[in-house]
Amino acid sequence: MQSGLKKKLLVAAVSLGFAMAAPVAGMAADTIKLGVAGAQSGDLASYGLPTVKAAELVVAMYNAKGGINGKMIELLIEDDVCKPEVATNTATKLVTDGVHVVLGHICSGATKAALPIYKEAGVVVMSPSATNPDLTQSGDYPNFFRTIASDDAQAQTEVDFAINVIGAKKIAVIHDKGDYGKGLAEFAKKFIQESGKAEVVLFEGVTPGAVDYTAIVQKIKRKGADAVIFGGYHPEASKIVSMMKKKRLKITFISDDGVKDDTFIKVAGKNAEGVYASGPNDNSANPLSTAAIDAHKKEYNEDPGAFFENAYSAALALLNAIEKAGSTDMADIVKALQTETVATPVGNIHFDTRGDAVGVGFAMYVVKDGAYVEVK
Amino acid sequence: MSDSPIILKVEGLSKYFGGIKAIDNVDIDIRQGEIVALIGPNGAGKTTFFNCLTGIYTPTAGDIYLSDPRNGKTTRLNGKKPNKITEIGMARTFQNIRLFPTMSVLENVMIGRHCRTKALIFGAVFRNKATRIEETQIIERSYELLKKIGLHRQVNEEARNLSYGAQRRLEIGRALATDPFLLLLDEPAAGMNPKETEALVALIREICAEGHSILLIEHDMKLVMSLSDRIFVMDYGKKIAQGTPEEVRENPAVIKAYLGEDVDA
Amino acid sequence: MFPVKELKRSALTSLWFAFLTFPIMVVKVDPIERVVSWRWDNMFFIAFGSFVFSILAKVFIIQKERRASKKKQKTISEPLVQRIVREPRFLYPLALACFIFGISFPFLFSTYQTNIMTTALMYVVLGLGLNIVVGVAGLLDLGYVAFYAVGAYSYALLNYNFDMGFWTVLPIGGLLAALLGIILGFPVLRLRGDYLAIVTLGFGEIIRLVLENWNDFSQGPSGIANIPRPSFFGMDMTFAGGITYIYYIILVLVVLTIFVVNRLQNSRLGRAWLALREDEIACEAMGIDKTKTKLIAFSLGAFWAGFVGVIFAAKTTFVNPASFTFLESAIILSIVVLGGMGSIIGVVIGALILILLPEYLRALSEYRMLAFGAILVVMMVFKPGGIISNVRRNYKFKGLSVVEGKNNE
Amino acid sequence: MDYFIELLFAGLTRGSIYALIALGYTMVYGIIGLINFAHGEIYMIGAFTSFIVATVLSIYGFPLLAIVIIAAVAAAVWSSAYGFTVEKLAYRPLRKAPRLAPLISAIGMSIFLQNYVLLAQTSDFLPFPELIPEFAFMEPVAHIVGSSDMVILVTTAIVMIALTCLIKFTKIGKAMRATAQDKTMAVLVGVNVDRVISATFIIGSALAAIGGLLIASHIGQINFYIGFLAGIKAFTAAVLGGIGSIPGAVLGSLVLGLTESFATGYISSDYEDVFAFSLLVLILIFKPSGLLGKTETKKV
Repeated sequence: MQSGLKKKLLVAAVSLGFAMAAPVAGMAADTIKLGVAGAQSGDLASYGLPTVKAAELVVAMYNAKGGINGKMIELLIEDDVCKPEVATNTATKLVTDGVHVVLGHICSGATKAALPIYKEAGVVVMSPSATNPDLTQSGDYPNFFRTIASDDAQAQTEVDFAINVIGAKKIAVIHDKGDYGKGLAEFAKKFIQESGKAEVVLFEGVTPGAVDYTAIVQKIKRKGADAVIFGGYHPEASKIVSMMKKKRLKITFISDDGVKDDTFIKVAGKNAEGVYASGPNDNSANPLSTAAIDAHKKEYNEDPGAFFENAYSAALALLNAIEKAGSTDMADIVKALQTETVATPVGNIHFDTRGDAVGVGFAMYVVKDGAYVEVK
Repeated sequence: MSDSPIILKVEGLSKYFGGIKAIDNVDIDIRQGEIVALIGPNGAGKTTFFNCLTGIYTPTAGDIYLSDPRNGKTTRLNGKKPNKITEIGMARTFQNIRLFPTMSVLENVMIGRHCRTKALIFGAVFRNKATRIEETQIIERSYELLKKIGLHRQVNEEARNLSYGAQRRLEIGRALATDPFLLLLDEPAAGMNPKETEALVALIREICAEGHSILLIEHDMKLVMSLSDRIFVMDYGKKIAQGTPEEVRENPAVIKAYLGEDVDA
Repeated sequence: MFPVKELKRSALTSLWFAFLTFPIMVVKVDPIERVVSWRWDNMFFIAFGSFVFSILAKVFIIQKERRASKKKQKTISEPLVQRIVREPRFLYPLALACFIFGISFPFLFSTYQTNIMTTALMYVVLGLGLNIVVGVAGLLDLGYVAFYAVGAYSYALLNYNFDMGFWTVLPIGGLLAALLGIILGFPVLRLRGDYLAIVTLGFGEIIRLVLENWNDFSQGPSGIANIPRPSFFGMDMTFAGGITYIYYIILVLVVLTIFVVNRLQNSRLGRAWLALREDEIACEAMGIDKTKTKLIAFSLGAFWAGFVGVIFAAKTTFVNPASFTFLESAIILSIVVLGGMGSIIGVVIGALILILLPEYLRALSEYRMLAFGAILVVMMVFKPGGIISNVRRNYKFKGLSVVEGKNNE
Repeated sequence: MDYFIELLFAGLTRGSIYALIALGYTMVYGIIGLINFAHGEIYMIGAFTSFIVATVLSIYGFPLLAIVIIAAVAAAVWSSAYGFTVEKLAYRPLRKAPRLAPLISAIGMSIFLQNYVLLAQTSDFLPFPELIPEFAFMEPVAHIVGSSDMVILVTTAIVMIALTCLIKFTKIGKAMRATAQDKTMAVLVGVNVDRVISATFIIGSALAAIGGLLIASHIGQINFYIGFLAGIKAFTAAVLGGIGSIPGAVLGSLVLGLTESFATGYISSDYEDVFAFSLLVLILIFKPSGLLGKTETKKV
C-alpha cells in the first residue's frame, strides 16, 4: 500500500528510455531491419563486437548498391551481455522495434532464451557463434540458422584426430564447467566411448579462474592418459598447458575453437607449441574472406576479432535470402536459405532443414613456431 | 517469611573462565515474596552469577532449581536457554542498560509481552480476530505497566532519549511485562540521584507487594539495608556471608572484604 | 568562502591521484609486440578531475556542516519524501495514482518497456524479500540468490519432468525455497553476523555449483530451455499478450508483497525482529526465541525469492546456472541497502533505480558497471542510511484508545 | 605414495597462495571488523602493476633479478597506495555508520576497481612474464614441486614469520593489537587509531601485491577479473582459520588448499568448491569462531 513515490521516478525513467528508443523506432517502415544482438559490453564483449562490425560492413556494402529491391537496410544493434535474462529483453526490444531478421545471438544460452520470442514473432535468426547442438537438432527452433558448425561436429573432429592421427589410447577429457566447454567435452566423451578404440580415463571440470591447476594435472598424470581433450576457452587452456609443462607432463593437448585463438598463443607463449585445436576451415585462400578482412582493416584500422568471418557470412546469407525471396516473411526467407547457395568468406554455403550450414566444416590446427597451421 | 516456599535454589554453583574461578561453589536460596540482595566488592562475581542463573553462561558445576509458586512445578535451569528461563518466570534487568534504543518506550515493554503471546505469520498477515484481541491486550497491559513505573507520559519517546533513571525504570517495566514471579535486578539504582533512588525503592516495594520476589545486586548500601529481607555477600567468587541486614552488617568477614570502605554509605 | 588551505589540499589530492593511477592509467604495454605506450593525457585528466572533484566534495561537506549546525536548534526537518510517506492524506492518493499507473502501464508503453518493467518489479519483490532478512531482522545474507535459483529450477524441472503448470509450481517453488532456508538456517543462524555472511555466500555458491555439475539432475551449464509461459485458463496467448500477462502477475505480487511485508513489520513478529536487530542478548532475556524468530525471517525471505524464481523461469523461458552468481546476490543486497534498510518504499525505489538505470544507460554501456560501483560507494559515504531511512511505523498511544500512528523520527 | 606427496605439495602451494591474500583480510577484520571485499581487487592491482613494470623493464632490457626486485617493490608500493586510498575514501567516513554500510561500500569499491582496470587496460588475458626461473637444482623433484611452488612456499613462510614479529615486537604492532582489542581504550592510552588502521591497510595490501606477483608469475597470465575468485577463497580461508587471527589465516588457507587438492585428486574436481565451502560450514557449526579464533565471551 505504501508504494509511494516509486512511480514518479518511474515516469522519469521511462520517458528517458523513450527518448532514447525513439530515433530507432521512429524510422520509416519501408526499410529492411537487420537486428544485431550479442555481448557488446562486459567480459565477453570481445566475442560480440566483431559481429557488429561485420554487420556494419555488409550493410554498408548493400546500401551502397541501393539496398535490396529498392529498400535500404537499417541496423538495430542491441547488447545482451551474453546473459539469458537480458537476452529476452533484447529480443523483445528488437521484436517491438519491428525487426525483420536478426544476426545473433553470440552465446548459446542467450540464444536459447531469446529464440522463442523471435519464433513467435516470425523472425529468422542466424548466429555466427552459438554452437550448442540442441539449437538445430532439437527441432524446436525452425527459425534458427548458424554459420558455425555445432559442438558435436567439432567434438567428432577432435576425437577422430586424437584416435586416428595421434593414436591415443587413454584420453583425459577436461572441461571448464561452462555451457560451451562442458557440452563439447560430453560429446567428446561419448564419441570416444562409441569408437571403442580408446578409453576415457578421466572426465572432469576445472574451476575457471582458480589460482592453480596442479592437482588436476597430477591427476591426469596419475591416470596415465596419453592425450588430453579440453573443452573450454583459452585462459584455462593456457594455464593447464603451462602447468603440464611445469610438472613435466608431456602428452598431447587437443582443444577446440575457444582455444584456436591467437590470444592463446600470446598468453601461453612457448608452452603453446604443439597444442592442437579444432577450428573453422581455413579460408585464407578464399578471395571473399580476404576482401572482408581488408574491408575491416580499412574501416576500423585493426584486424577483425572472433567470429568475424562467420558473422560476415551470416549477414550475407540473410540479406541474400531476403533478396532472393523478395519478401521478409519467415517462411519465404527460410525457403530461400535452404535452396539458394551463397558465396561467403566461409565458403559457398546453404542451409539444411535443421538450420546448420552446409559447406562449413572443422579442421585441425597445430601451434607451430608461434602460429596456428592447419594439419593436413 | 521463612515458611513460604523456596522458589530459587542454587547449589554449589561454579563458573570458571579458563583458570579463573569467577564463581566458586556458591549456594543460595530465595523464598516466595522475599527481597534478597546480593552484594560484594567490584569483581566479586555477582553479575556472572546472574548470567549463570539466566542462562547466558553455562555453569561449570552446580545446580539451579526454579520453582513456580503458582503451580509448584520445579525446573532445573542448567543448560536451558535464556528465553526458556524467562518463559518459566524469571526475568532480569541489565547492569549496563540494554534497552532497544531506537524503539519507542511502549514498544520496549511490548517486547516483554512476546513470550506470553502467540501470533505468528498467519496472524500477522491476516490479522484475524484472535490476533487483534491479542495485540490490544499487549498494548493495554504494556500501558498499565508504564503507568506503574511512571513513564506513561513518555510512551512514544524513543528509548534512547530517556534520562538514565528513566531507562533503568523502563528496564524493570520491560522485565515485568514477561510476567515473572522472580525478578533479578542488576544494580537498579546505579547512576540515579537520591530522589530517583527514593522512587525506585518505592517501586520495588510495590512490585514485591504484588507478589513478585526480587533478587537484586546493588552497591548502594542504604538501599540494600532498608529494602532487603536477607543479604548474600560474595567476594572473589565465593559466598562469604549471608543473613539479615543486621547480621551481615556485623559480620567480620564482610567488613574485611569491604576493608576501608564505609559500610554504611 | 573557500579557504586557500583547502585549495592546497585539493592540489595535493590531485597529485596523489596522478601518482596512484600512474601505472594503470598511463602505461599500457603490449607484451607480444613489446611496445609501451605512454598515455600522458590520461594523467592530466585524472589530476584535473580529482582536483575539481575534491573541491566539489569539500564544498558539499562544508555546506552540509553549515546546514547541520543551523538545524541544531530546531528538530531536524524531515526530507520531503519521508513526510509524504508518513502522511496518509498524501500517501493514499499517491499510492492509488501509482497503482492506476501500474495497471495502465502496458497500454501506455511498448511491449519492450513492459518487459523491462517486469524485470524491475521482480527485483522489487526480491528486494522486499531480502529486506525481511537483512533490513528487518538484521541477518546478513550474501547467498540470497540460491533461493531464487531454487524457485527457478523448481519450475523448470517440475515442468520438464512432470509437466506441471506455472500456477501449480508457483507456491511449490516458494515452499521449496523456504524449506531449504529452514534446512540451511537451522545450523548456521547461531553464527555471528559476519560468519553468517560468508556461510550464506558459500551456500549460494554450492547451489550454483551443484546445478552446474549435476547434469542428470539439472542438465548442467547448458540449462533448460523451452519453459512454458504461464497459461491463462488454458488459452494460448500472443507473444505480447504473454508479456503483459506476466507483467500483471508480477504487479499483483508486488502489491501482495508490500501488503504482507508491511503487516509483518507491524506485528508481534516484526517487533521481535527489530528488537533482535538491536540487541540479541536483551531479546533472549525477554523470552524471545532467537533461533526460531531468525529462522522464520530467513525462510520467509527465501519463500519470496523462490516465488520470484518461478516467475523468472516463466518469463525467460530458459534457465541456466549463470544467472545465479554472487553478483546477483550483491545487486539484491545493494537494492536493500541503497533504498534504506527496513524501509519498504526505500527498497522499491532502490530496485527501480538499480535495475532501470543500467537498462536506460545502455548508451554508456562500457562505463555502466564502473558507475554502478562508484554510485554504491558515494551513496554509502554520503547517505549510509539509504535513500529513505527508517520510515517505520511505531505504535503511538493516545489516551487509552490505541491508534497506530507514524514514526516520530 | 608418490601421488599423495604430489597432491600434498599441490595443496600446500595453493594454500600458500590463499594465505598471502587471506592475511590482508584477517588483519583488516581484526582491527575494524570489516569484510574488505575490495581486497581481492587490491591483489589484482598488485599483480597488474607488477605485470606492467616487469614488462616495461624487460622491454628496456633490464636483467631478470633487477626486474623481479623493482616489480615487487612497485607492486607493493602501488597496492599499498590503493589500499590506503580505498580505506580513506570508502571506509573511514563510515566508521560510525550502520554495520552494513561499509560492506556495501566495499562491494561497490570492488566492482569499481575491476571495471577501472578493465577500462584503463584491457579485458583480454595477458601473458605474465616468467619472473621465477626454473632452478636447475630443483629439476630432480620438478614433477612434484617446481621452482615457483618452492618460491611461493618459502615466501609465505617468511612473510608469516615477519608479520608475527612485526605484530609482537614493534611499536606499530603493539598499537595494532591494542586497537584490535578496544578502540576507545587505545585512544585513551595515546594510540593514533587512524594511523594504525591506515598502517593495517598498507601492510595487508603490500602482502597481497607480493601474492599477486608470485601467483601471476606461477600461472603465467593475468586479467582484470583474477581478484574475484581468489579473494572469495582467501576470505573463506581467513574465516575458516578464525578471522582476526594471523596464524589462523595461514592455517585456514593451508587446510583449504589441501582440502581442494585432495578432493580433486581422490574424488573429483567437479565439486572442489563444494568441498571447500562444505568444510567451512562444518567447521563453523562445530567451532563457530573458526579453527584458531578466540571464543568470544559475551559481555553482558
